[in-house]
Amino acid sequence: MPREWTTATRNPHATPARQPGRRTVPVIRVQALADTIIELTLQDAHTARTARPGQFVMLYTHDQSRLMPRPFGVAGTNGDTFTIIFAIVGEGTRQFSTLREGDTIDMLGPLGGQAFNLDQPGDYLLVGGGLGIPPLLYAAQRLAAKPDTRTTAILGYRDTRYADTRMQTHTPHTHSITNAQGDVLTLLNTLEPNPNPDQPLTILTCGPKPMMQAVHQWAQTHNANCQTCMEQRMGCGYGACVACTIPTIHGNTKTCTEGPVFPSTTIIW
Amino acid sequence: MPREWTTATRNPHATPARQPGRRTVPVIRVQALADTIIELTLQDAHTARTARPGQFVMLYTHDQSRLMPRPFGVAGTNGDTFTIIFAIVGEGTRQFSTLREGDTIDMLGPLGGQAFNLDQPGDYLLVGGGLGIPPLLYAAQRLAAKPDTRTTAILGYRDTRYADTRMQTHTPHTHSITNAQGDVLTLLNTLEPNPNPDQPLTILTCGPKPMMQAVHQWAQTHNANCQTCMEQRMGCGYGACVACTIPTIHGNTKTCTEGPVFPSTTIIW
Amino acid sequence: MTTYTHSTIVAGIPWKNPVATASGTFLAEASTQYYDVSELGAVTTKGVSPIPWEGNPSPRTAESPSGTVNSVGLQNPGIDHYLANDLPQLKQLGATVITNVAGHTPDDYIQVVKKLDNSPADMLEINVSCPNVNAGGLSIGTDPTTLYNLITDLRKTNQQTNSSSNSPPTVTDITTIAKAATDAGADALSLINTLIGMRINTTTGQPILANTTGGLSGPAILPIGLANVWKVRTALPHTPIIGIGGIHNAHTALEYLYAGANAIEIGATALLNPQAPHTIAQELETLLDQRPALAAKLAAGETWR
Amino acid sequence: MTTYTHSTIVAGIPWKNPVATASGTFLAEASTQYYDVSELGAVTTKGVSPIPWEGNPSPRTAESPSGTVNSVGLQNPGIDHYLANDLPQLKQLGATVITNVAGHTPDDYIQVVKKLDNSPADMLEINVSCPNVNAGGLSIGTDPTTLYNLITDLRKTNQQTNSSSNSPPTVTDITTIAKAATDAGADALSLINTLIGMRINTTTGQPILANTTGGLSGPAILPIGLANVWKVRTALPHTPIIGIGGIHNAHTALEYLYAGANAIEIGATALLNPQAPHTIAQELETLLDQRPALAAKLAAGETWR
Ligand SMILES: Cc1cc2nc3c(=O)[nH]c(=O)nc-3n(C[C@H](O)[C@H](O)[C@H](O)COP(=O)(O)OP(=O)(O)OC[C@H]3O[C@@H](n4cnc5c(N)ncnc54)[C@H](O)[C@@H]3O)c2cc1C
Ligand SMILES: Cc1cc2nc3c(=O)[nH]c(=O)nc-3n(C[C@H](O)[C@H](O)[C@H](O)COP(=O)(O)OP(=O)(O)OC[C@H]3O[C@@H](n4cnc5c(N)ncnc54)[C@H](O)[C@@H]3O)c2cc1C
Ligand SMILES: Cc1cc2nc3c(=O)[nH]c(=O)nc-3n(C[C@H](O)[C@H](O)[C@H](O)COP(=O)(O)O)c2cc1C
Ligand SMILES: Cc1cc2nc3c(=O)[nH]c(=O)nc-3n(C[C@H](O)[C@H](O)[C@H](O)COP(=O)(O)O)c2cc1C
Ligand code: FES
Ligand code: FES
Repeated sequence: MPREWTTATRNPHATPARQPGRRTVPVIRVQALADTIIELTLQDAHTARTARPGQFVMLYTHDQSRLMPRPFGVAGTNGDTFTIIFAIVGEGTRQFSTLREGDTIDMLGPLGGQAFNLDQPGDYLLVGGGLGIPPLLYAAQRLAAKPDTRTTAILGYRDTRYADTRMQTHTPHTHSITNAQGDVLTLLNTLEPNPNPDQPLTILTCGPKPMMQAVHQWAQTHNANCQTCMEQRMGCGYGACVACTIPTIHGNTKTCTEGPVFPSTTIIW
Repeated sequence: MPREWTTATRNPHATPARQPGRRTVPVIRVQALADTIIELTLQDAHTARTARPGQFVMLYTHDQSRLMPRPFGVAGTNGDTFTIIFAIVGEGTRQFSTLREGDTIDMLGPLGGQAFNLDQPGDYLLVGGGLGIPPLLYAAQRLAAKPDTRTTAILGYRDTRYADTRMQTHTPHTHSITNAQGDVLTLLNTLEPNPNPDQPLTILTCGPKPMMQAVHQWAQTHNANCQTCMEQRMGCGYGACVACTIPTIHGNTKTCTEGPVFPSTTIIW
Repeated sequence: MTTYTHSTIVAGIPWKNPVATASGTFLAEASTQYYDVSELGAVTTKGVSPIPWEGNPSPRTAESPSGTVNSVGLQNPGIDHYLANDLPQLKQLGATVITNVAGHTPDDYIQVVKKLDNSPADMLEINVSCPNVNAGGLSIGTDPTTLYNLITDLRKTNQQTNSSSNSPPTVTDITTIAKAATDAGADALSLINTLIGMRINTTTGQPILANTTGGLSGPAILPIGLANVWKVRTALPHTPIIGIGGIHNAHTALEYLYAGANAIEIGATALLNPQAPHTIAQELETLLDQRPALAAKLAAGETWR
Repeated sequence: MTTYTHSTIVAGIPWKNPVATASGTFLAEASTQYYDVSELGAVTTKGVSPIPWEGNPSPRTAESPSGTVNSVGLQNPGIDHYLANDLPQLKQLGATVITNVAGHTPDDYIQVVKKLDNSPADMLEINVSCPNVNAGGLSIGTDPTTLYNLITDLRKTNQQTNSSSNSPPTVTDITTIAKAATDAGADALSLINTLIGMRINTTTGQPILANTTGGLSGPAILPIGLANVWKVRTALPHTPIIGIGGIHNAHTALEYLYAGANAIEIGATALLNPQAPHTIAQELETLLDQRPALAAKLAAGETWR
């Protein structure tokens, strides 16, 4: 199945810009947002200054037998620091949850060849589910700084509404729902999400794949541009191993350097 | 080559006494005795109360990729604590050297089926070289408590005389030499080590193999009982893996449970 | 004393739980100091030969990332000592005993297995995969015909004891080897043994092991053992399999059970923590409580796959 | 920019230092973001096939103790894209380039190697040991006759480029395979590739990799790679060998050089730290300063053993 190879469009003869490599950074703050959900503030000027919403960083455990990088979306920046928000799901995140202020951690990034595109003015609908919400927090932070945009956030949680107050600092139009009450589609269908029909509507979504697929379909029927932030197990995060592919209309495509944000229409759902 | 198997003499049907397993203990004190030689005080009542001179403990690194136990001779006990003295030689000891008071470390022991036998009254000559000195410190501590013995220590160092002051707290008859000046044999031959020819002379020795061999030969010619504390790479330390053998007149014999102390006459030098 | 409710059956032999020790990492008088051997599914004893063997020169052990490389070379006091000492002691303590059998020649194996006829050993494990002896061991386990002939002969020698063939991972096709063993009458398969490895001292430029190479085991080989069990389970849906290789906690034991093993053995991890087999058996009990479907299959002598 | 004084020669090709990247863990546009590729001994590019390959379904990667299990399945944009993009870019950046060649059938390899005739590639590495494709790869690398025939045909196709055969570790006897490759005209041997492994999710009971099994690499396999290089060096005293498997710092690189390798490649470790190949090359420079005898041998294209 020959196909257009996304990287073929770049100039092959350009000397690449050098990126900072794996490095050790200080832990500034560790805060539990819910039972097993933790916000980690790390100090890294490069990430704080250059990360775009949808991009992620790799964190490495101190355990020398667990070598693989763990990807986490940047959830916000502040001066020389940035935050991530993670759930304790396995041994790596369990170890990260024991970090304390003053500890250090190894990181790489920011990574991700395609971030959320926030250039379009108009209405933005941020639809997040579970641990897909953190990148949307950062998108909302950036959108809040743009006078020509208006952001509505629709957040679905398993139980604890761990990110509502943080989202509200970026946009007053924050709506959320827990599993017991329904899902983000319930909210999408009960809200009037595009109050200004003359304005273009951009949807940014991140969360479980079935949720993003439903949001994509909703976007199709509402004539909205939809950008999805995809998740895949990664081997490196910087494009070298070709482990992180998802099927797209261009074939198997790397989530790390060709994503993690994709136009929802390119994903094979 | 069939041979007498040392373990065959035990009662095979006895229910064995249960030993404490691998456990986590607090680090009480870390003190540098020389450039790369460190004294570590650990709190473990069981070891402090039951360890015999020549026995050792296993320490485990916090690095989950370096799984193997590191053996260290008990260098002394005090109440509920015991000390070991180690040289930084590889990655494990380098990691142990970064331990601080209040940290914890995993240990097993005390181990070693044969310790120094201190039952004999009379003169004791402790001949130690390099990192073979720590077990002799503990032997001297125990001998100092026995009124019917008199201890002379002969210590050979690469350079820094890291253990002289400690040995002097147990016996005033402490003599030492550094590589630049000669070796323990130089001292043995210049001293009058057996001032009381009516008393039996027991030699306890621990250090590099060539040194112990020379001490063994010296003992032979001086009609002394000589006990050598042998070193070998170990896989478990408690007798299960049969990795730690040395050639003896009984065949390949485990250093951990049949040693580490052997009559010098049983070693194939 | 823990009560174990999740038993298993390996080639007709009931095990209290699916956890055994692996050969060469358990020695009766050493390991029984740390836990009650009757609380394990089984204990596998060190490879035993017709006469005492002296093994390889030392050093015999070297560390590697998440692993250990060993070249003991099957040092053991021989079958007569074993029958007089270890075996009766372990049986008296209530253990289910798997006797691991070693040999340089087919005749060596036959001598040992003959002496084990009518012994209280519950199972035999024929070690045809030791990388640390020059003759026998691996050279038998890597050739399907030699292995077939050996197991056939052993079956004739000893009809009474169920036997498992411990097959090596370093063969081009493990399923061929596995089939040769079962076709010849092996009741079960023990998968996997160690892989040939070595380390070098970068100060001297010389191998750390006196024997140059040794067998790599420990967590490092976990994925390899799992893949071998998975492959053989796919090829031989009904053969009892004891999964071995890199198990270091109850979750990794569970991976083997999901890969299709009936039971598991713990090797190197017991060297790093003498109580590990017992602790893992206890923790697995809890994990199986949470997985009634898997537990039911094991209890019936069936497997997940 | 570091100055490297300890060069090596691999099958006639001069390398600035003994450190290269391993195939599948280096991609020009990704890795060049982190270091100057002209500072390495060589870079080995991802296995390239006659036409673009889509590889295996995802997930393609799973963690294991001190290792990683991957089943990319040789996804790559094909030889034409490679010749138009990666290869010229790397040559312009001053790299010594080893082109890793993949195929399902002998004809696939021939097509790729033909297109590489008169290309600026410095060496070819024929991947006959990928565990992640159903046809080709491992099925060729485990059979001496098939491998002999393939390498013979490739030699006829492309006389110009030195080629190295990347042999698999999971064969009963690696020296037979190594000899088949060199007898057929392989100028060098790349040892080792990954070992077949898998992991299972203990919540679902299912394999983590969509393809069930993958290739285990990383520090976990270090002792296995060393033992293979040692064995082949003993059997073939004069064949250039590139040592691969589990190298994660300059000391482990050194172990391979003492085992008899002429040079080394760094795989998984580069995935965990993009700059690792460069850092290791720098650190090895210092270690070789301290080992003039070894450095002199390497510089002369000879090996320690
Ligand atoms: C681009 C991207 C952004 C992400 N952002 C966030 C975030 O902001 N907050 C958050 O809580 N989680 C996020 N995740 C998921 C997060 O990476 C995993 O939860 C985490 O890696 C699990 O690590 P562990 O060690 O606890 O699990 P283990 O199961 O011990 O991990 C074993 C291996 O599997 C990988 N892995 C396990 N689960 C996942 C998963 N769901 N996705 C990718 N790799 C996985 C790990 O990275 C590791 O390599 C993101 C994933 C991706 C791909
Ligand atoms: C019974 C006994 C008592 C000992 N007592 C002392 C003591 O009191 N003070 C002291 O400084 N040293 C002592 N040693 C030596 C000490 O065990 C080693 O220096 C230490 O294990 C090195 O660990 P490492 O991680 O720094 O070296 P690494 O080279 O990183 O270790 C790798 C592996 O090799 C083993 N190893 C390396 N060198 C030795 C060695 N010389 N002996 C045994 N195993 C080794 C390690 O235990 C480990 O398993 C004793 C050894 C034995 C056998
Ligand atoms: C020190 C040591 C000695 C061993 N001796 C034997 C043996 O005598 N017979 C045998 O079949 N396997 C022997 N093995 C292999 C183990 O039984 C087991 O198959 C292997 O170690 C893999 O399991 P692990 O990763 O849990 O250690 C030995 C392993 C080690 C580490
Ligand atoms: C993600 C990944 C992809 C790989 N792809 C290839 C390949 O295309 N061709 C090849 O010959 N080897 C491939 N390999 C094997 C490596 O080149 C190397 O032989 C192996 O990883 C062992 O080295 P390491 O332990 O340093 O990783 C790949 C390895 C990894 C981890
Ligand atoms: S994670 Fe390695 S290419 Fe994307
Ligand atoms: S170290 Fe295992 S038996 Fe002595």
